[in-house]
Amino acid sequence: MADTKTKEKKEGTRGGGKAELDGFSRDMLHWFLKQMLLYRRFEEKAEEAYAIGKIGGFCHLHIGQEAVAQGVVGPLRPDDYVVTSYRDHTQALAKGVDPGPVMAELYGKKGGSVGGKGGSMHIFGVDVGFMGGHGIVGGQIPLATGIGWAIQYRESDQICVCFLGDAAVNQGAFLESLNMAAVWKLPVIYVVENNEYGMGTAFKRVSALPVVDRAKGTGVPGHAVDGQDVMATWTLIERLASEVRKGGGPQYVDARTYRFRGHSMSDPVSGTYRSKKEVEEKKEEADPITILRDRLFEAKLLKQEELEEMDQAVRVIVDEAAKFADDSPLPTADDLYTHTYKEINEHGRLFLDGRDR
Amino acid sequence: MADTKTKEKKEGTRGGGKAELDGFSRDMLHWFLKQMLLYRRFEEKAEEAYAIGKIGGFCHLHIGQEAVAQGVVGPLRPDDYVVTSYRDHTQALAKGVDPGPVMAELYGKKGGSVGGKGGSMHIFGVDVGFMGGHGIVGGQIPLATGIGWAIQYRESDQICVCFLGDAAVNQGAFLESLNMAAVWKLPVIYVVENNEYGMGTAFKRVSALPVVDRAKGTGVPGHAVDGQDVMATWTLIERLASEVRKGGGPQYVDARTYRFRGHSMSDPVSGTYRSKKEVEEKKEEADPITILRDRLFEAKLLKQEELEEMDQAVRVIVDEAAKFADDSPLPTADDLYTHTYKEINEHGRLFLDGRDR
Amino acid sequence: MATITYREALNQALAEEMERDDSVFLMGEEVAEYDGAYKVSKGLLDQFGDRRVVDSPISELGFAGLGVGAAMVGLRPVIEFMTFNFSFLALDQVINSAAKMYYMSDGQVHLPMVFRGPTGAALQLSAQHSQACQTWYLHAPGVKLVTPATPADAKGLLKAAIRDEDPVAVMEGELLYNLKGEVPDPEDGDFVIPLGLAEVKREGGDVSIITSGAMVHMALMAAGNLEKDGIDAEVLDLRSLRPLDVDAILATVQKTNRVVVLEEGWPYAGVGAQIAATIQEEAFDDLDAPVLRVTQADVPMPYAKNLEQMAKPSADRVVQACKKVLYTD
Amino acid sequence: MATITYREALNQALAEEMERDDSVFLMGEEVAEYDGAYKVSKGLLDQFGDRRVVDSPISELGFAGLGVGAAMVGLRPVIEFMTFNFSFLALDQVINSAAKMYYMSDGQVHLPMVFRGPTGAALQLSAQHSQACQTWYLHAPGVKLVTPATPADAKGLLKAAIRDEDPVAVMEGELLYNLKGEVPDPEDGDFVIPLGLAEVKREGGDVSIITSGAMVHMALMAAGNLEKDGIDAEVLDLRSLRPLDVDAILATVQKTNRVVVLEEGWPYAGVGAQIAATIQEEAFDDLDAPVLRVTQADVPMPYAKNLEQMAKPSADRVVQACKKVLYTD
Ligand SMILES: Cc1ncc(C[n+]2csc(CCOP(=O)(O)OP(=O)(O)O)c2C)c(N)n1
Ligand SMILES: Cc1ncc(C[n+]2csc(CCOP(=O)(O)OP(=O)(O)O)c2C)c(N)n1
Ligand SMILES: [Mg+2]
Ligand SMILES: [Mg+2]
Repeated sequence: MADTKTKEKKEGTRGGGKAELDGFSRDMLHWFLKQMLLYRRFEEKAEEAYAIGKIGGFCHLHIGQEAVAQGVVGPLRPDDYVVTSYRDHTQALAKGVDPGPVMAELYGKKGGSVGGKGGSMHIFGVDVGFMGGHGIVGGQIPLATGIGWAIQYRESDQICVCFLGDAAVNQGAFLESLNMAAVWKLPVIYVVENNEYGMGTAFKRVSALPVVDRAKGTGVPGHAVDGQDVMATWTLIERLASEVRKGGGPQYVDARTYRFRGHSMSDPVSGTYRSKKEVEEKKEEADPITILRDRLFEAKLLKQEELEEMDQAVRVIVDEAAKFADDSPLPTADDLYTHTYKEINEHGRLFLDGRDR
Repeated sequence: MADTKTKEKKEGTRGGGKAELDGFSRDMLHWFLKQMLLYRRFEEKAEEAYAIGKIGGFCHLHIGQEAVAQGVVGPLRPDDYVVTSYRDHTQALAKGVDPGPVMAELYGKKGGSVGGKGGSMHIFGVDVGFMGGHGIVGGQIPLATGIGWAIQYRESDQICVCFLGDAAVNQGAFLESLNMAAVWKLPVIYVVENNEYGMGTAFKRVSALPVVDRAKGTGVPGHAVDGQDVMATWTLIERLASEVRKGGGPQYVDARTYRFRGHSMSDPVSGTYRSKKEVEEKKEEADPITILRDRLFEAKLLKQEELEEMDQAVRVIVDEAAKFADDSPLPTADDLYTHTYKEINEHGRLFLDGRDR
Repeated sequence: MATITYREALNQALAEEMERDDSVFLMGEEVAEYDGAYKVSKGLLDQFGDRRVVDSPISELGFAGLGVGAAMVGLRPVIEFMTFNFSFLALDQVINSAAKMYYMSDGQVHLPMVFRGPTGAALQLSAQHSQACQTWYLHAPGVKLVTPATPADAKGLLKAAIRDEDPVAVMEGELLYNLKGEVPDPEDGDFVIPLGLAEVKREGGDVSIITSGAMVHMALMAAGNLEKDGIDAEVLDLRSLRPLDVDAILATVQKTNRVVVLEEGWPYAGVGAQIAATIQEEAFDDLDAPVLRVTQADVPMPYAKNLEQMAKPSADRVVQACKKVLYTD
Repeated sequence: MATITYREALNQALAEEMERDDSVFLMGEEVAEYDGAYKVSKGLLDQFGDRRVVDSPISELGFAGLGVGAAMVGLRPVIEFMTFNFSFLALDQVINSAAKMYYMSDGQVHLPMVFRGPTGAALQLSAQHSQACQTWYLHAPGVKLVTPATPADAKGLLKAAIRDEDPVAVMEGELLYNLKGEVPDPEDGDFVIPLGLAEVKREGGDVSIITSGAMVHMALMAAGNLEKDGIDAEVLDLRSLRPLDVDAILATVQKTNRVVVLEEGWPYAGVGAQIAATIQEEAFDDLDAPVLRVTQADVPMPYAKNLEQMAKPSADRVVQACKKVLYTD
């Protein structure tokens, strides 16, 4: 059962907290939908921009997985932390990083969230608790554990959410981190965005057990949820978050989802490792936005005009983000060496390349 | 139930295969006892030699854990493989490496099992399937998995046993290896010599779950056994080995044991991390040699004179080993660079230190 | 001679060696069903089946160590790292198992295996995906390392690496996979390039540019530009970094007396440092100028295209460095 | 001034910094109940409790990464590796997280943390336990590194490292822990040695021995032996390898014109290679002889006492190298 108090803090609940569907208010459900539309349109814009060369390098879209971002990040407090992998645009937006700087980062611009230094895989928004996209599969898991450690060390009641892909549970870092979290009862929720594939490798080809069971040897309790159902995801995370916040120790979630695009922009949507049919069926049956939309239609909590209005509104946001990115200047030679070290020691050379700086 | 056929291959069964105690013949039980006495006396000799400076570096004794070595390695075929950690003397002896070269290795002599190059932590006996002591905690787990892979690749019916310490289950290599073994159904038995401590850290301080449960997330079935009871250990491993040999996939065993000495020669037997009382009690109640001896006495399968004779016999073996080690020459300067590479390529420099060779 | 890509050359090398020797197998992320992240193993699954072309989980430490274990008992694993950047996770198995086991076992266990994949920066992959990993594999003895720059070298060196009795790291170039070049036809017999042989990729008498891997092409470009200024640069492609062809290095130094070392990675304790140190140790009197190094800027690789270009070594910098050692700048 | 051991000096540094700043905590294997494998953290558990002195499981990758995560939100972790040999398992977190996050986040996240523990060979610990790990931490920019040689340096540099705003690796010497030396009394105020300052540990005019860490003592021994032959060697202790005190290096080169670099580890792409390369780049005309390197033999460390001695660098070799650069051998 959803805890309305937490929810009322959210923008979406403005104008009425009455529970109308599975304990969620209409405004809140509208907010969910709008957010998920924003994530979708943002990624579509990134896709376009990539196609015309405005974005380079690796670019991993989140299309199809929006309900996980919304359902997991939504119930968090602004001062909670989120750490994730390279598939990070959507979670950044969900945690409150402005779309403009995220898009500008993809464009490699000075106005990007990290000044063009990180690109798609390394969005950071420390002011809103978004502790980065990280590019080594599983590399973020110990980091989240450390953030959880710090929270506990400070006796704070924040929590940290760690997103990881299904394939990342095969990394040793997963075991090491979850074991420590369990032993020290750290306030971390490990959420697997289980989209069934690690690049072109179906999870079941490289794991004898389903994702939900993979934490069983660590002492961190595991849960499975339909990650295409934003309400179910929200409800589970809200409950776990409140237990974790109270010192109940870490939790592990297998959020079952699906990616509608290729692994990254250089990977075809379907091909050797999954059939076109599989993808089409998933898009048909398991699009988190369609699912929510249809439930709202059915419950008469959404009108077609409202939906169109929403979509229009998020398109404006996304266009503005793209414009912000376009207008932002490139970083300059002055930026090349900055932020390698925070403390430039008085003595000795830190940079050994002999270039003039 | 013990499979007499396998056992009859063993030296200890000579002169009679009749099951007299829990399915084991008298000769076999005598062989167990004698072997365990050999392991014990060997380690005591090493301890003495260390004290007078004949052995240097790290030296991790196996005293107290003999039944695990005997019960696990005993049921294996000569062409099966064993891989282990730095606490490796006893397993090497159990797998059939001669005591002389093992002792000479500890002495850093040319006649050592690896010519004095490896020392206590790196005994090898490839001719008898003993694939080394390895010094990085958990480092041997992927190696054993690879040996299992090779066995399967060749469609052989060998198996590989991987020994690890309890603390090694907290290494990521553990998860990665067991997951692969489970997915590919590799013929590997992972045996934890669970002596309750990793150096000075009690296992339960750094794990939320008991050892036996720590493989649960990998799909490798887990078993616990009283590792101080050689018969129980043998019986379990014999059964698992035959299943693994038939292609049943990997197995995981929590063999509960205890170490009666310090972690290594530089660590006191008891002290900050475990009390003298605890150690004394364990020695009293859980000495695997005493346990077997008493059961044999009780069943009237062993006479005091026989025991003394056995002990005498193993002391002779150990003394000879020490003499072999003493008499063996030191390695020489000629040995310094050999066996860095097997293939010294015709062109280019492999060694960049500019020394004359 | 056929003109094929670097990718095809590697593919041929794998296919030929797997054909020749059943103990060779390929394991790594995406190598089988996906044909390899960079399509190097295209078609091998169909040709050799899933016993010999194996998709691993994302467990670099585990499958690198699995490869070592398999080699311990006589198989000849080819372990692909999708890129060497990810092999930091596996470095313990590379350094502590692969590099040392032959020595630690006093020759009882040798490890005829290959670690391969791309090293160095591609385009805009930013800090964690753009590292030249050579130094991490070279500092400890026990592993050999080659860095082929052309399709022919890719084929010949990978085949040699697979046949070598020791662990060999084959560090490829992501930006080289599409490079075309002439490679002897398989029909003309086995094409194997021995490890440890550098190659002069361009003759010249004024200054030597010593380099390897993807940087060979930058060096050649720089040499082309220098030619316009009447400077005749020799380009020495080391090809193999361990064994290192010190004779070839000394020969070019004796010829030109001036050296620029070009490397794709960072300067501190890089390959360039080793080469500069070696040259001044062994050919001090032949040097008319200090050995200069051109390297990546000593910062993590930035994402933005323009910053990335500034961070990477460039033909321009090589030209400048050459002029500097010629005292003509 | 009190005479204390290197171990006690490190212990004091930890205690003082933990006392001063609640955000400093120590985590690693055996650091708490066991007082540290080498007893460096003796008494700290009693003094600061198990919130701040924490025994970790044997999960190097995990707890190193945990330290990085804690630093991301402002704690100042001191992560002890029982020895740096075991940190190969953690290297991905060191290189890909610790070294790069400040850059990748464009300054949003900085990491005021320390990795510490012994590096290099002790006695007869053989191949996997005897590595000098400096190069693996130096090649990538982003991590600073110090290698204290004396109790005073141990205290002053560890304190500086803890206060530094960036990740610093403090590489200690296992064979130094019992070394005694004078260290300023705590009562006389905070004793902090800035990173990046080399120190001439012995003045001399004929030849410079440049070194760091445990090797400083070998260099001093060699200098003593050289003195008997009338050769006056200067010993420069770099103390900090990044930042690297190039000014001090150039100063001693200008003074003696002859250099031997002594390092405990392997030669290929070692610190010595970097220093030799830098010297010839920046002080080419000051050199009267090539810079020679004395290093560990380019083999895994053998166990047997006599072989180990042959493998390690020695004062004798340093003396020989010095004579060689003086052309008196
Ligand atoms: C250690 C490491 N190995 C390999 C890669 C290359 N790689 C990037 S993403 C990826 C697949 C990860 O799949 P999953 O964890 O399921 O996340 P998803 O991409 O599906 O969100 C791989 C193999 C990497 N970045 N890091
Ligand atoms: C990766 C690594 N970390 C730390 C060490 C130091 N070390 C050696 S043995 C040991 C304890 C291991 O305990 P356990 O696995 O239970 O085996 P046991 O010694 O009890 O047989 C430690 C911490 C090491 N050798 N390797
Ligand atoms: Mg996935
Ligand atoms: Mg133990």
